[in-house]
Amino acid sequence: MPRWFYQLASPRWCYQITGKLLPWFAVAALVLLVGGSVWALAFAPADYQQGNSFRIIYLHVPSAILAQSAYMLMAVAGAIGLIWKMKVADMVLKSAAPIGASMAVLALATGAIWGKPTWGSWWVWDARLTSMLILFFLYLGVMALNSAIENESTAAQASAVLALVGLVNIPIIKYSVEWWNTLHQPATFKLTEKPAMPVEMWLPLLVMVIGFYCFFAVSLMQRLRNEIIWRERRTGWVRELLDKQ
Amino acid sequence: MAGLFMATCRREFLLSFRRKSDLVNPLIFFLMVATLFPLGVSPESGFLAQLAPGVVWVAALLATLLSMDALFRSDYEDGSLEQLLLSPQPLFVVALAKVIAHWMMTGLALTLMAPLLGVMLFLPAEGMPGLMLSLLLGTPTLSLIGAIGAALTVGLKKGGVLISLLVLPLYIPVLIFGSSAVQATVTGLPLGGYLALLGALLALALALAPLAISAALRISISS
Amino acid sequence: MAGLFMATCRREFLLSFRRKSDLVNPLIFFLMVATLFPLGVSPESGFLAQLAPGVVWVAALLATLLSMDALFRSDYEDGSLEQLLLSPQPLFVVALAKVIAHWMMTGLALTLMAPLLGVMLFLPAEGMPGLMLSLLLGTPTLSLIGAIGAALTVGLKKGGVLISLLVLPLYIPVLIFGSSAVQATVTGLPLGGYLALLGALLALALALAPLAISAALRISISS
Amino acid sequence: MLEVQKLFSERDDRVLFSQLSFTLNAGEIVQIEGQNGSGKTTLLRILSGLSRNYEGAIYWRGEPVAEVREQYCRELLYFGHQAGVKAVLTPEENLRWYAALSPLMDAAGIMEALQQVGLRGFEDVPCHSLSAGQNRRVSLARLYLSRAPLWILDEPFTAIDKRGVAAKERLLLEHARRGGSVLLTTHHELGIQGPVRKINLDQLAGTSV
Amino acid sequence: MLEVQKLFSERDDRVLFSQLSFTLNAGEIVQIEGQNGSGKTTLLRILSGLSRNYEGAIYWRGEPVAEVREQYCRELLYFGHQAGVKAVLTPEENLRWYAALSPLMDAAGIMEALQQVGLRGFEDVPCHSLSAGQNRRVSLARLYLSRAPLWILDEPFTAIDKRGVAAKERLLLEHARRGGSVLLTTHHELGIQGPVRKINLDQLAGTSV
Amino acid sequence: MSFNSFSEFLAMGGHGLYVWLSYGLGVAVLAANLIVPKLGRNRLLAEQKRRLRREEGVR
Ligand code: HEM
Ligand SMILES: Nc1ncnc2c1ncn2[C@@H]1O[C@H](COP(=O)(O)OP(=O)(O)OP(=O)(O)O)[C@@H](O)[C@H]1O
Ligand SMILES: Nc1ncnc2c1ncn2[C@@H]1O[C@H](COP(=O)(O)OP(=O)(O)OP(=O)(O)O)[C@@H](O)[C@H]1O
Ligand SMILES: [Mg+2]
Ligand SMILES: [Mg+2]
Repeated sequence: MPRWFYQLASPRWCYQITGKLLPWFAVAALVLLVGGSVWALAFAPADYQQGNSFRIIYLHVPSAILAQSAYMLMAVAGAIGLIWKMKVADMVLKSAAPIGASMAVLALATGAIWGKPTWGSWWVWDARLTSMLILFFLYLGVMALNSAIENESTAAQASAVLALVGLVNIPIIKYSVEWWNTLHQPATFKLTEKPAMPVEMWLPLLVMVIGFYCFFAVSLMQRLRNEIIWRERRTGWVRELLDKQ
Repeated sequence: MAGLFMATCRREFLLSFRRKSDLVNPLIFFLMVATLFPLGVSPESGFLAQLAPGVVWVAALLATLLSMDALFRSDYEDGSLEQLLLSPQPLFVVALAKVIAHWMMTGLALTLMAPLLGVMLFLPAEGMPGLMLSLLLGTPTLSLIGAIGAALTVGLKKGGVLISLLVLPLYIPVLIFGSSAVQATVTGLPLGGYLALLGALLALALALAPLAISAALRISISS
Repeated sequence: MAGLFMATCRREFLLSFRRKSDLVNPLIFFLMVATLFPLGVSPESGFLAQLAPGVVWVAALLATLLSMDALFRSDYEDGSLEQLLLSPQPLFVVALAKVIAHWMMTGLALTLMAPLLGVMLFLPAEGMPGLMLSLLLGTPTLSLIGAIGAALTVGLKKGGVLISLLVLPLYIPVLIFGSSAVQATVTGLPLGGYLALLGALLALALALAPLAISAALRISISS
Repeated sequence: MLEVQKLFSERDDRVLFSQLSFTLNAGEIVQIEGQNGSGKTTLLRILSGLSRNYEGAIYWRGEPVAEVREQYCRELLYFGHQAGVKAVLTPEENLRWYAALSPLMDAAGIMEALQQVGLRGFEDVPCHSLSAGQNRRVSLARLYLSRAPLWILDEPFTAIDKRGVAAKERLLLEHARRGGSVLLTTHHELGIQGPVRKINLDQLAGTSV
Repeated sequence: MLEVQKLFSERDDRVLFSQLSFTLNAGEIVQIEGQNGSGKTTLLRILSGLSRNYEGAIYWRGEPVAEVREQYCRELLYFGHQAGVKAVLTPEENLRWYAALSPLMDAAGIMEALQQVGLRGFEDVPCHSLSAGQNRRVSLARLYLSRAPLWILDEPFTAIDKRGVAAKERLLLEHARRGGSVLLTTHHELGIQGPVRKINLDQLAGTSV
Repeated sequence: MSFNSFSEFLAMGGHGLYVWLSYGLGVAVLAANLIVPKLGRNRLLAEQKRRLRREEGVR
């Protein structure tokens, strides 16, 4: 194991390093998101089929991607926490869940809003939509379990087990749902296949995706720092920190 | 270890036969769904036949899910679970024994009862083998996954039935493959592929779930 | 007496909010059914729309039924029920308060959530008022009848879920009138008649059930 | 106040007691003794009106209890094997509901009662985070709140520490002094100096006192 | 045999004990004392390995318990607040399963053990028709069956009648004589004449013995 | 710039409601993700400081 891994295990070190990183990510997120949105809303060309409703993609896809990545991160953190008993990993797991869930909500909501003009209905039982809904349920499960168990370390370990079980299942769910859908229902509604988008369309998308990742980092670090203070509230360094403020 | 496995199975059977409710409940639920559907939705045979594969599978899934919470709860409440965790024998053996016993009294019973539901919902006779085979392969997976949820939530004073929320998303692949298998047999398509998938899921669950269950039990109790 | 009624309601709410599971469970069950149906049966909107009134009503009925068993069980197990029976105040007041609190947290919540299910199952928008009105009038009856079953079975060590068997036949009229009401609104027929019938059932249940519940509780405990 | 005549009860064909007769007067403490399984709990449940599994007659202030049921319930405080404490409620919330149940209990004294049973500082902790003894104490706090003259207590001292037991014993004595009466079972040797009478079910089954 | 070093535990920000160190030797009986809520149960659950809510070190025969977990579980008999008796099973069926769980318990002696705890004649009655004390006795019968050297008992005498308590005390003493060791809590005044040592959590929180 | 006027920009070719609703939601979700931890931090710090003061008071 490299040295940074052990350092990461120290909540104190983690608190300090995130304190240093946070402003940079915040600035990056702000610039990318604001710039990306303006670009997306005002400058990117309208889709020849869907017109301007297409601009929802710049929120929809980043949030959908992030919802999936956040789950991955959560499960990895859970595994580390279970195997190496690393407290910080537990805290990352707990902090990532609500952000991921909110991203899933955003993806679902923007998708639903987008669906109304394009498909004429708020909701269809399409494979992707369904699997996103299930991912959202998985998040809810982890969060609910975490909040239902009072003891912090028990809660963290239990959620870690659940997140891992969920991780094993995600590919199965995705696969099954896609397969189910193609079986039952011919492709009346299909999300636009990976489109040969013109550069001026996907470049802002890329900006937005990176911006969302930076934003995720910011929010995660904020929550993580709160969590560190709470869990380490008895230690000397937190005491000093509190005294200083 | 084999002795412990058998002893645990025997105990679970005894408990169920004494309590009866555990034994009969899922079956009654299953039957209830089959009775309520024609009453609530439509008594028309053609329409019901279309519904039947899905309804039977949804009913089996819900019946299993609802019976899961009790798997470890009474052991937790009367202190047997503590004793179990303090046994020098590997925990996953007991966990597996409990799940298997549970399955025999819910999943297997449901499978055996399924043709009755099929008839009540006018499922075409060709669908029956697919229905029973898919349930036979699918319900053990449901029990195994459900037991993980039950183990994770057993220590909770509040929010006991989180379990549905935790487990349901994980059940969905089984539901999809299972009901598709039945539909395939009804329409005369081959169902080997679906059964293979259900079998693969079962193998995966059999390999991983007992470990997850025992880890979850230790975690739940340790607070 | 009014004080006792309010105090009991307050306690039940507190208990539910603390335990959460009692509160959220029926709702989750309700939602689950709405998600599982499209997955298990068919995701096609036209087909689902036909099913919707019946499925929502069956789901509401099952959600209520499954939540009934807990109504007196925890009070029985921790000894509060004995204390209740030894209170000099009329038992039916407390029983009624418990049922009403229970209804607010299941039936009423289900009613409020029903439109969401309607959307997920593609129930035409015209059906919504009928759905909500019929649930609003029907679910209290379900709670009242269910409570009688719960009271009769609370003392049983074995065979707890007799309750489904006892209660289900009594639920069927409510189910039939309720789902017919929704179907009527969807097809544009008047639904006043159905609502009147549901209302009459409710009035009858409100008048008789509290007495039956308190008698049943005394009998269950006295063994 | 409470008079029992020729009480008979059996369980699973085993006679627990028969021809059991005694009177409980105001200001008296009666301890029911007996081995495990001798029928103490059964007797107390019968006397409190919870169980109807008996033959014989029970009078309250001279009238059959069945006829003065409401009156009897008003004047009775029963404490059973199960403490009747809701795990997810706090001690205060638990007691508040008991105060609503019974007219002879006043909600105003709850804090005071919790103080008396040593749960000050735990008023707002959910009972599932209390220890075994603390949970029993929550229910015992009802004794401090109640003004009911007749107390029927089934092993009230279970899981209570020594100091707690001594305090409860003083409370019983004081209750008797004020003219109340107490019927209790306990396997503990009572340290009360006062009007304590014992009824032993092991010896007395089948006879009358 | 069992050595505890600098054990620390807190619940809800309240320190129950810290710097608690003691050794339990073969042939010794140690009674943990303390008021209700002082942390006795918490301590026993930690020592038995059920709870991980602690800091400090626990050694079994010189090695950290976490590393010899299986061995430790084999040699341990734990009796908790909850008796672990299934209400719908009979005493015999209950014990039979316990015998399957633990290699150091032999099923052959079950009838004998039930006789010892005074449940002869009740072997085939479902436990929900037994009295409170009889239910506890079912679980206590494990003490007669087990050959485990370390017994950790949390209030084993609850609800047991006087004769039963005396018998259990003799049993503990005999276990110690045979080289076993016992760690127990009870609010009851132990009548054992022998190697009993007391650890009081009220006084000892924060210090070492 | 793919719009000629601000009102055209707002109208989004008839899909204004959907687009702006989405972006509004997006802003709301992102803002919530910043504000909730921020408020949490304030509360946490205040609570812990109060606790420290209390404990010092006891000592
Ligand atoms: C509630 C409704 C919806 C949900 C839950 C949803 C969910 C998703 C998900 C999970 C992705 C995958 C993101 C990734 O990993 O790359 C995605 C991508 C996408 N969605 Fe949606 N979607 C919804 C509605 C819509 C609608 C109505 C449209 C447009 C007609 C749409 C268009 C797209 C496009 C163009 C992509 C990008 C495809 C790609 O890059 O692979 N979505 N959506
Ligand atoms: N699950 C829990 N969560 C939080 N706190 C708890 C929990 N269980 C116990 N406590 C607290 O820990 C303290 C010690 O409890 P414990 O059960 O160890 O006491 P005890 O010494 O066994 O008392 P008793 O004599 O009543 O059995 C109590 O003050 C209680 O409030
Ligand atoms: N629900 C029941 N059904 C059948 N028999 C019962 C039931 N409850 C108790 N008994 C039997 O009645 C007898 C008396 O039980 P009871 O609970 O009154 O004893 P007890 O004197 O209170 O004992 P303990 O000191 O253990 O509390 C016991 O032998 C028991 O087997
Ligand atoms: Mg008793
Ligand atoms: Mg204790």
